[in-house]
Amino acid sequence: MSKRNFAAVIFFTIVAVFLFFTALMMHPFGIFDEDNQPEMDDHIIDNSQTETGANNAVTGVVFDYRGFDTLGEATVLFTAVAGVILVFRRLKK
Amino acid sequence: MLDQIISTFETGSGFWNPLVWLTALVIAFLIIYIVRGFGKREYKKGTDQTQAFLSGNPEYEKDKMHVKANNVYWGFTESLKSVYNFFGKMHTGNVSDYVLWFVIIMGILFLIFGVI
Amino acid sequence: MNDILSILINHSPALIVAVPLFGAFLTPLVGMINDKIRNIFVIFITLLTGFFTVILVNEVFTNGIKTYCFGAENPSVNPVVRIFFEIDGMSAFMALIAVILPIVAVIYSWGFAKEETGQSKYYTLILLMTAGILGMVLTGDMFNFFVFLEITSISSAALVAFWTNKKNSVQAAFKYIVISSIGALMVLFAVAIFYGQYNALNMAVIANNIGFGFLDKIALVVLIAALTMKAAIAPMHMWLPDAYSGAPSPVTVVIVGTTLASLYGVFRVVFTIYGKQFLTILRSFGDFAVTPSLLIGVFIVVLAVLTIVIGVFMALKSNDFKRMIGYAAVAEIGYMILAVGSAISTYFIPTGTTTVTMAEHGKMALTGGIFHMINDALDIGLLFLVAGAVYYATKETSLNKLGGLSRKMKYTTVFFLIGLFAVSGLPPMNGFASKLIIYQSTYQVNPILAIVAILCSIMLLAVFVKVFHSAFLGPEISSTKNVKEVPKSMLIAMGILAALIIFFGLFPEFVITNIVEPAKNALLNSSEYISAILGGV
Amino acid sequence: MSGMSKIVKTISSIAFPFVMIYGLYIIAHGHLTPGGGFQGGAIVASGAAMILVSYGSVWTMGKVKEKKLSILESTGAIVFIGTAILGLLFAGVFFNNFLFDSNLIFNIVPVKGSTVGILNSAGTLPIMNFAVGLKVVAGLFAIVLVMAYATTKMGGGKK
Amino acid sequence: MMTFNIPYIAVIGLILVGLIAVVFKRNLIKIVIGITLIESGVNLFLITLGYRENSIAPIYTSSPGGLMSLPVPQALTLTSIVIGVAVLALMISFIVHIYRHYNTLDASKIRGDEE
Repeated sequence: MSKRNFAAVIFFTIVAVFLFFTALMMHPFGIFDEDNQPEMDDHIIDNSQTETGANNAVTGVVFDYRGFDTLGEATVLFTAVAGVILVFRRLKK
Repeated sequence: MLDQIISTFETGSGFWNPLVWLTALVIAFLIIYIVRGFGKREYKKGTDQTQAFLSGNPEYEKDKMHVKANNVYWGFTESLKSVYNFFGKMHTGNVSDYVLWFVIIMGILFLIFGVI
Repeated sequence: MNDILSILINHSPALIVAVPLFGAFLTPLVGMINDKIRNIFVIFITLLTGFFTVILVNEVFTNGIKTYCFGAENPSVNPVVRIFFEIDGMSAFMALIAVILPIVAVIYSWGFAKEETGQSKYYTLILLMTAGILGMVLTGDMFNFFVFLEITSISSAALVAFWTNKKNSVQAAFKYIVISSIGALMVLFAVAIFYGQYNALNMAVIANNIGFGFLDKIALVVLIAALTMKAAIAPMHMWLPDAYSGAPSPVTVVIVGTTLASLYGVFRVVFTIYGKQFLTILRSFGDFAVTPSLLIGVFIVVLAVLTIVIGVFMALKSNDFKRMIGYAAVAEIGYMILAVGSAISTYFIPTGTTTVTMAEHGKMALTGGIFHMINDALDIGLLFLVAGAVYYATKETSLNKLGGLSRKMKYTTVFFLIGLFAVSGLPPMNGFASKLIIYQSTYQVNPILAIVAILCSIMLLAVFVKVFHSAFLGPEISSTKNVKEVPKSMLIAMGILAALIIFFGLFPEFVITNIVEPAKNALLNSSEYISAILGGV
Repeated sequence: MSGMSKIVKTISSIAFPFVMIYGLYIIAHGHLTPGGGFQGGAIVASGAAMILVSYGSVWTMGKVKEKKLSILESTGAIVFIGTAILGLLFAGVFFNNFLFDSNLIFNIVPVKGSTVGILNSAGTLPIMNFAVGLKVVAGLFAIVLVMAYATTKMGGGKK
Repeated sequence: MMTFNIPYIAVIGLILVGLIAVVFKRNLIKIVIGITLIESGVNLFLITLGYRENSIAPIYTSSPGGLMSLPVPQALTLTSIVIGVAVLALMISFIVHIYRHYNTLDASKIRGDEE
């Protein structure tokens, strides 16, 4: 094993151990305790119909509550298209 | 506004004032101008005076006269060859290695924060 | 009239991002009419963005933190659901940097990119990059930060590969996008940890609830590692010389802004989000207590010294003009984080109180580090523009094939000299003031740091003297015989940066009191940042 | 790519309208049922990509220029950000849902709780859905088309 | 506690596999696949955070009623997926150009002039 791969294996082990501990320390999957209620999401579920008029709460989040993120996301797609067209353009006039 | 602009900047052991500096600059230029006045006035363009003198040898071509960037600081890089070899080895130009450095830094940070 | 102005000020946070985005969406359509109209349109858009930025910055510096909520006039803050923009002194300071660079780049591109194809897309992507950087520095929402981070990475990666016929550019672009997408994904991972723990995405809410448990540590580590990688801190800096030298020069100038914005992300995470937990005593050895501030500070300082040394040494050896400036840029980033790292390591609690403060020399170091950010953007930007001008005139960036340019390109040479003085910290340019502060304050933290900083600054001077000697001085060689001075628009762009450099250098006190101090105070005062959104906490 | 056999061409041209209608349905009902602009746009774009694969990139490039797709995409983006800016003009906040509970279109406020969805509700959301849908269709198809065409023209990697 | 966290462990495993692929694989396409694996891992992480036991999708249209799972992670994942597509498209087009210039996809041979 080369020196590089040796270092890589060692550090990957460290990172892996810590990340697995992260997984164990997260709140239990699918269970929300008394002191760990998802207040933001409950607010959205309760109010998405009256505040945005959308029956689909996810669409309510995507286009209303976090609409600015969606603008960013649309921009990312626009950027990628512009980038791909730029990269594959003809170089000579 | 104006006195705010030209106010003095102090760091504790040194200071900087634009007016002081400009005065110093003007004085320096005056001195340079005076020294320049001592120069000889017999210089003429287009005569032998403008030719470079290389112990009587003919001048090289212009391209050869110019010291290339490769040769500048040759002594420095030569004497610190070991350092440069180390740094050169670090810069492999391989994407995987770039990411590996990221993983290494992340691992070190995990160790620092996890152990202490 | 006053009404309109107050409305504009009120909505400037949204308009700063919306105007360049709208301009970017329109540019392909305008580009079909005429090249000239398109260029004027793009310059107009950047100037308009600049106008909004200036009124917003003025507002923030006079009236304190400004928040802007997207989608509702009176949003609920318990819980915070919508996206907020939160602009404090530091954000405003960064917005200033982020808006100067694109204006210069766009003006410069008029002459520089005249012969290229695909100009519409080129300008579109520059505007998108502008919007991305501005969004990154203004936002107060973690996920929004990630989205804008991706916008800047994607647009800048596409622009790095602008010259697809050069293999250097294409491979640099690939490396750059791999690095930035991994960095951004790791940021998203940390955001997900925050979300899972606090069920919040707003920075102020997270900062208010933050503890220093295991998961917070993990999130901190991941965020610091990912953002420092995007900010090109050694040993994760290798992509930077590649990307900077592969990209067209005006693009590089804007990419400097993206790097600084990532650095801003590091500061935001460390100072604001984890500001409350700086002095949790993790473990004590006798009288000596280990706190997060000490750990982060020392770690950043070590990396900073490494960054400065590696950057300077590699720059000295390099023979490619742009690559050399790229390594110099790495070293300059090292100076910033050297100052900021030593500032963090001096955090302490005065006896008898519970408020977190910083030692006086620490505050001075922070001032120096922040001041150096704008100086670095200007210096490195100017040097890259000069490199671009040399490339435009000679189609060459290798220093071995250049020589005697000062005979043909007088103005460019003057601009290069200004950049040389500025980047190596000689008076009367701007680098002098900030580096003086950095030397003096780091000397009080640890003398060795100041010594390394000064020696490397001298070496930086040597690096650019080498460039000056081999490219600009010397006899007129055959390959540079038919060189002409570059077009006016490029000279104007370089002139703007040079004028700013001289202004900042001549009047440092004015700049520090008016721009840098508010930014420093904003970083040190995380509780104000929190209470601006959540009300009196 | 020079296109595939006649069977594939025929079947994909028969299937394309159905794919498109399904995608449009997903877009139009984005605020009521699972889906939305992105998902529906991706469906329509994959239908277009099916046509591209079966007929070949050169033929498709002759029918649809990437410049037109670029215009279409810009239009979608402008409509999207324009709706957001209209929110600023009419309601005083960027990204405000100004059509919701107004007397224009898409103004019906749904009854709270489990209901049968009403298409004419949710304010600016359907408009944004359509804008994003248009953008995604044009964008994804442009990416696929440009890449396919360019790699066809370049050949297999020889300089 | 352990059994409840198996989804998270799987997600972390996916992220690690992606990172390992990026670091150890030499083919550029495989590196890109590694990045998409990391991305899927992070997306799955977001989605798993949004799950609530015995819950239905957060949509009111003829819903049976009851607890609803969290809508925000779903929206974030949607955003993140689209961003992933954009990054993927750009990376693949760079690879096309790299192959034209170098005639190889070996990561250790793709380097600039001065490295």
